[in-house]
Amino acid sequence: MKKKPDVIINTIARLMIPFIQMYALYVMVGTEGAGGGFQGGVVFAASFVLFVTAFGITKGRSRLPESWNTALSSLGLYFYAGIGILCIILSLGVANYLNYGALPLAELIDRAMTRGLMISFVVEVGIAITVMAVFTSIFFDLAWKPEEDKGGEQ
Amino acid sequence: MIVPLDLIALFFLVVIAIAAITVRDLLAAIVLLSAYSFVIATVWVEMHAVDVGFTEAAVGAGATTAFMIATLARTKREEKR
Amino acid sequence: MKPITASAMLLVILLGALFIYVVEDIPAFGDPNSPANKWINLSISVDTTPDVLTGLNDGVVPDILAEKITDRGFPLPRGYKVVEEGGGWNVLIPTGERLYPELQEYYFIKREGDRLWVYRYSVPLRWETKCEEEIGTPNMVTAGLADYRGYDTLGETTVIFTAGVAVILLLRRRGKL
Amino acid sequence: MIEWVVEEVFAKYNYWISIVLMLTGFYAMIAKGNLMKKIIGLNIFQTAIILFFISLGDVYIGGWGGGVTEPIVKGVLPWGSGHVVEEGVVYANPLPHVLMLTAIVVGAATTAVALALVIRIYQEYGTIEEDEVIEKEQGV
Repeated sequence: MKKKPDVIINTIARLMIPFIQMYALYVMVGTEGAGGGFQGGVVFAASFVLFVTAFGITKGRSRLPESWNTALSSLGLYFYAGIGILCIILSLGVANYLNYGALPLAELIDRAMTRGLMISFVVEVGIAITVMAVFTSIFFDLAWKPEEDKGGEQ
Repeated sequence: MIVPLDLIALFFLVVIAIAAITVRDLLAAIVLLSAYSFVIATVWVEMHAVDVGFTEAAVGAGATTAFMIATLARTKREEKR
Repeated sequence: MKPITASAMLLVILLGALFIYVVEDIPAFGDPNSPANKWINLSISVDTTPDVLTGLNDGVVPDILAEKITDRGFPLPRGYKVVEEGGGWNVLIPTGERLYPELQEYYFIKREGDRLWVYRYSVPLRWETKCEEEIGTPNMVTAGLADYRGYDTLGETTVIFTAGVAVILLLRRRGKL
Repeated sequence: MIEWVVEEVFAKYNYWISIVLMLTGFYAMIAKGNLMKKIIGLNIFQTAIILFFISLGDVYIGGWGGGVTEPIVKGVLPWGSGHVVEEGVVYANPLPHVLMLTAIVVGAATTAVALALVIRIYQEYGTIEEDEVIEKEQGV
């Protein structure tokens, strides 16, 4: 079914979406307050839900293509698992998996600071990317009616 | 925790839960579940679990409701009987 | 009433009785002095067992202390040395220096008169006092999520990824990906 | 008698409410025929268990809020320059928070998988009522 675009909804969505995404970035990076990767990723996915609600699903899919979505959902997991393997490699096998304090960065600055930096800028961002991509993908798959799809339907 | 606020919120929680599984219209049930998530997020923030309340408000009341409404758009809205 | 409703009611009533029976034994929540929120202490008399102190000074865990600790179901300290500190505290620290965890201050021993008190940190107390200087974030929940229980969170992220793949496999019925 | 009621019944009100919610969700999962109602019951069950765990982690000293704070260290310098936890401040137990934080997100993901299964069942049978699905399965 084809709906006519609503001016109020479109304008409000255009106004809201950048602020929602900025808030999501604020939540996901940084460890000073409440929040973290899970919450930031879900709030970021909520901005795409708002986009789909306002502008329709085909336009939303063209903004965030499936190939991007598939790549991002595994990229975040690779961030997280890769920093764990990097801890083993860069400490020459001394440290355990996911032991951020053993990275060579800890010799330059404080060890606690290294762990905090790794948590807030690698681990949380990795979690947030995975959660954002997976939740967006799930929402698109659940909301996409096959009769609206033109190409490739069997 | 603040005991009177806690008691009021938990009482509303039970009422909303029973209403959500009793009501015939599935869209109304989903919206009641969203309200349930918000009330329980309030309860958790007031129990000093800020992160859990934040997560529940984002995931339970936001994402799960969106998923369920998207599912309802592709299935039937009315429950039988 | 349909038979499914009746059986569900019966099951709910039985389960409710079981839960009420269980909750009757759980202590009331919110007690700041409960064992989960404080340290637990065991007392040993020095006069009746004088070999405790000599054993501690030699750097081995005495038998009576090990017995007391294992009776409570706690993990046994092994390979420890005793460090003298001010205020009558002897702090047990593991001898093997590991990168992680940095300071495992699980057991404290304090002498008061003729009795020897053995304290053990509860998990939240250790968490609250050491989290800031170990990890450098003020938010204890984030520290626990990403560092102390990092394997757990990695597994949860994998579960979310798997859920996304499962939804794709169930619902995507188009030719091209 | 009054003391017993106050100490045993009223002081554990979170547990009782948690049990009531748990049984509500359990009843919905068994007795309701609609699959969406079953998923709603599953969500209520999950939140009831999380409520139980968060209640275990809370600390109550007295008064309105009474000196207990969230597990976030207050007033620190950036990057933890030897700051020690203030004396006399009681924090809520952060361990149940960590466990339940991941449990909520994973619960949402499993709910999404369940909804995808509901959609597939509707595509196959044209209904999401349990007994009609069984009828069609036996009829065909």
